Amino acid sequence: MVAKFKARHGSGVREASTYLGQNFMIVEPSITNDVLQILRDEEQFDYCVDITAVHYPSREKHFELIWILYSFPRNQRIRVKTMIADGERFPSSVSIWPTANWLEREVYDMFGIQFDGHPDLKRILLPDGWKGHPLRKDYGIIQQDQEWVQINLGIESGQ
Amino acid sequence: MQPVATTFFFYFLSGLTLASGVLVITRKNPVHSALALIFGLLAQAGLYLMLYAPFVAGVQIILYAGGIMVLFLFVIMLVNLERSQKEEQFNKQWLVGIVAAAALGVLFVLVYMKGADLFPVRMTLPTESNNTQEIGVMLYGQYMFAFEIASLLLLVAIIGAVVMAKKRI
Amino acid sequence: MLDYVTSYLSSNTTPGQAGNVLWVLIYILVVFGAVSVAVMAMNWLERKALAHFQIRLGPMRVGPHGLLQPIADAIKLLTKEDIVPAEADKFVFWIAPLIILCASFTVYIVVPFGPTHAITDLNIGILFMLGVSSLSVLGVVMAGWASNSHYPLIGALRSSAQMVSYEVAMGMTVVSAVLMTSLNKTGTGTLSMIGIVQAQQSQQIWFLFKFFPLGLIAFAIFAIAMVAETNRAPFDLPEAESELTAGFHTEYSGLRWSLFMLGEYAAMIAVSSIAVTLWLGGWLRPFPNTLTGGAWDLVFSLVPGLLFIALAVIAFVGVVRMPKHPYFRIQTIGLAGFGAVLGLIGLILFAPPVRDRIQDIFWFTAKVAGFMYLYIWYRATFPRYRFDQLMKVGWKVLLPIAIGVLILTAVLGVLL
Amino acid sequence: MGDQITKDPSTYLSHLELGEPDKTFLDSNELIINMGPQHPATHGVLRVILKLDGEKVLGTECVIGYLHRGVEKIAENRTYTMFNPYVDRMDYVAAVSNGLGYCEAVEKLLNIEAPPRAQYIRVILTELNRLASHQLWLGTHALDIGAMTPLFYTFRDREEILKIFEKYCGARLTTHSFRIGGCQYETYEGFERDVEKFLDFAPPKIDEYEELLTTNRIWLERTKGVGTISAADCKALGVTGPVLRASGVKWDLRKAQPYAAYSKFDFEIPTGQHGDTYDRYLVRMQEMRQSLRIIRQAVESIPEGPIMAKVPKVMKPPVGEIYHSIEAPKGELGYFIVSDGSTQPYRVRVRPPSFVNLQALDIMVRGQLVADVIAVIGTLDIVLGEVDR
Repeated sequence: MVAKFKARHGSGVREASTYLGQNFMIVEPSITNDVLQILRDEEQFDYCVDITAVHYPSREKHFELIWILYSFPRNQRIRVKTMIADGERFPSSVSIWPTANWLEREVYDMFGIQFDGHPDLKRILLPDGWKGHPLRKDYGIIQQDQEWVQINLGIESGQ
Repeated sequence: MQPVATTFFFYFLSGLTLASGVLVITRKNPVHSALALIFGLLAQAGLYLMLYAPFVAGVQIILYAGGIMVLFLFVIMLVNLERSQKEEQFNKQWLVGIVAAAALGVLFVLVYMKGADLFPVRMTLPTESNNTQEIGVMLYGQYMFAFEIASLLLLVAIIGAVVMAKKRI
Repeated sequence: MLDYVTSYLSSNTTPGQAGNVLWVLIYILVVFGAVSVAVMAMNWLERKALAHFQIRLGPMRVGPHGLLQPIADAIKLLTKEDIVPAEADKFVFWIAPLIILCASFTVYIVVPFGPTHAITDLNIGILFMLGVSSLSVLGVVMAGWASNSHYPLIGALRSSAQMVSYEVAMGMTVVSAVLMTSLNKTGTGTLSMIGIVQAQQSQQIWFLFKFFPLGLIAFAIFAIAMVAETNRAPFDLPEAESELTAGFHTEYSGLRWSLFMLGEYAAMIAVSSIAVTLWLGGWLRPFPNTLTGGAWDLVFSLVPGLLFIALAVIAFVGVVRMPKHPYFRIQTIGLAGFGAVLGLIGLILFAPPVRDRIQDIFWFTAKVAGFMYLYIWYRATFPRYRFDQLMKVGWKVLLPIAIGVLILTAVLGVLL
Repeated sequence: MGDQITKDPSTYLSHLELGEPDKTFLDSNELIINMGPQHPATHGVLRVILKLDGEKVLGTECVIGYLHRGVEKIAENRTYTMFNPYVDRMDYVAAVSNGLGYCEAVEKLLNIEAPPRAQYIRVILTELNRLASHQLWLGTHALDIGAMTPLFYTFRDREEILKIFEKYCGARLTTHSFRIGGCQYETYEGFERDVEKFLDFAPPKIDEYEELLTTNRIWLERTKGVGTISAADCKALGVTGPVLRASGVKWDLRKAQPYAAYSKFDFEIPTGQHGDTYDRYLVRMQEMRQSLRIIRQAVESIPEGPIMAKVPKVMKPPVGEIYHSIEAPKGELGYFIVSDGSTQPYRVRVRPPSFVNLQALDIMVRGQLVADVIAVIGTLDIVLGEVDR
């Protein structure tokens, strides 16, 4: 299966290997959406288990976006990963799997990654007026959005 | 069965009906006037009882007070009152009102003066026990035709209501 | 004056008919007092029975087995602050519970506890009852409107729509029952409650079993419509907590709210007494005609006394099983006292003069009590109808069957 | 309403895209009703904004996050073992399966295997917890629809399970009884007897629930055809667990990708046909019985042996990432753990089933009535601790 992708996208597919029995593919951000589309249509990965991101401040491209897919007919899982820089916008995969709606909203809420074409990209867990994206490494564990806390809760600080 | 203190009851009930009638028109709040109307209708039912027409009194309570007035209250509540209050009350026709009231007054006075010969002499006093049966017999006997026409009319009205609301369902 | 009082005792008609104002007042006091006590007892029974349905104990703390709980509730409600919502319509807000209360209590002047034990015997008994019970819809609508807030208004509109639509089905079944009365020799039916029961007596059959399936179906429809009429059990949508609307009596508190509850329970008892009179042969003892003869009469007359003795025995068993801890001492004494009172009543009921007088009243109340238990049973088992299903059942199911039963009864009436 | 998803998902997704309410002679004003966070029937702090046309629901929007505790951020500042108790606090109704998922994920990272006896104990406790979770679901779901009695029956029986947990690990709800590499405690000596006693006690009780509800006319009327969702929509929306199975998809992680000792037991996967509330009810009732079957097989064939694998005192898993998911009572609960070789995980991502299933609420409720919204929220069996994390 991986060979087929390599043939079609050549340089796009950087690496495809397995770790502890779980195969994953690292793909160029530009062609990720088509890869996902093909995965869904031809390879029958019809269930998008999860979309998440990991923040690597040390690398030049900070964020690693991860799609965990599962195919009912083949009972197989695959992870598609792509690296994008901070503040870079990324086409939304809501059109491929509707479940991506809330999952991407959460990634935006926690990491601040903008998704183009997402029908309603706004914070899902944190209050709308909140500033800052907690799951970034530079966001301290005890740090609170002082200003929001003072306005809405009227208390001095979050602690 | 000799009736008990009929005169007192008669004046009491008719006084109530009159009072509630006046209340209906003077109340600003439509719900209050609807309540006054219900009170008036109940007092009227009492009057029917005094005329030994319990069936009519029972129907009066069920139909008027229990059914129609509930629909009145429904309508009053569903139509939001602020809008209707703002519409300008067309009470410019004071003059027409007075003339009509005067004409009615004259009519009453004439009837009162003619008095006895307008009404049949003997007071109809059907015995209290078979009043309902009598009404039943008459309704389905002599006035069978009128009864059917009335029910037809009602049917048409119901169908009209359904058609009007049909788009809604 | 004295003969005025005794004159009624000789005549065998209801005080209302005898025109004896004094006795009418006495009867009214007795009946309304009895109904209020019944409402209190019903409140206690409902909480305990519902609890035992749901494998829990229900009120146990106030008095032995929670017997004083209704009194405690009453005191709580009386002392609670009576809030009136801000711009509520004072007059309408104040009068709504009164209308519901009057509507559900005036029904009792026609309820026949015995051939002579009714406050009065209007010859349009049933019609009067239905008419007055439909008045309580007004109270509901006014209560919802007067509390001037969005949700009670929706609740009020919903419950009044429900009551109005079930009234129609109820009316149809009542007519079919009245039709059955007209088959005795005299050929003319009667609307008066006592007349209906006497018709059942003379035709030697309860209307429940007359023209076999019809009576039963009409009774079943009435039973369902009756539950819906009083907003109870599966039809208690207006007060459904899990819904948005919280019912028309949300804004009421304290005494006014208790008036609503009183009105609701009184209406329940009233409506079930209509059902008992129409289909279950009011005050007739079971199998009045098949098991006739002195011996059976004696047996059936002993039943009330036996019942109270049995209750007393249950109370004493409760006393014995009460834990010996000093805290429970007062409760054991209370329960023992209660058991003694019950036993006493049982013994009095055995005395012959009391026995045959109490006969009618006992059988009537026993049947109504059966209905009360049915209400509680419904509440424990049935989930709640959705509003549109509720109306669908009302109009599309109950009403057609009721009309069908009515026509069939008429046809059979003519043929037989 | 059902299949518009797969046909052309983008139209579905214009946010709160609402059918034009039928403007008629009596123009009905749409109503925006806020079923607030403190609503009795929203199983915790979920706020649903309903757009109504009279009684019919045009569209819904869920506002969540009231119970957000930032579990994933905490994970990055705790060592692997220290994070274990946090996991129980997410889906507090089925805490044991959360713990199982997390422990197995980390064991995969460390490439160690829990000993067989530990795996059997884990299966028994997880299935008991699934039973308790379904019982709690049934009680509250029936209460929302108006039937008060089942609540007390289910809670009485759930008490038995919680007693077993309390005897085993001292806690009733958030048990934290599993450790990375096996189980914390050896089973107390009366464990098998208690479980067997429970296995005889439970089946007649489940029949009691069935007696109360399955053939109850009004229950049928309130649940049949309510909140239907087709299999295609479920897959597209990532809905898993009983909701997916009720729509006819025979998929259960315990069979598809067996973990712990599930491969050793045989049990069926109940499925429904129409995917409405009544089918979900039947599926979950059947699942309760299957869980009992699994527990019975597990207790009878529980092997002897150690209960803890050899695990280094300070865990430093090799650099890398894995995704491990188990079949929680609500659906597929997944853990995606990235480790950078230090004692603290670099990133822990939890894939909660309730969070994803809740997304299907909008499509299941559209066109239904207000009363059904509560019934559908109940049948989705969501727990807000898991939705908000």
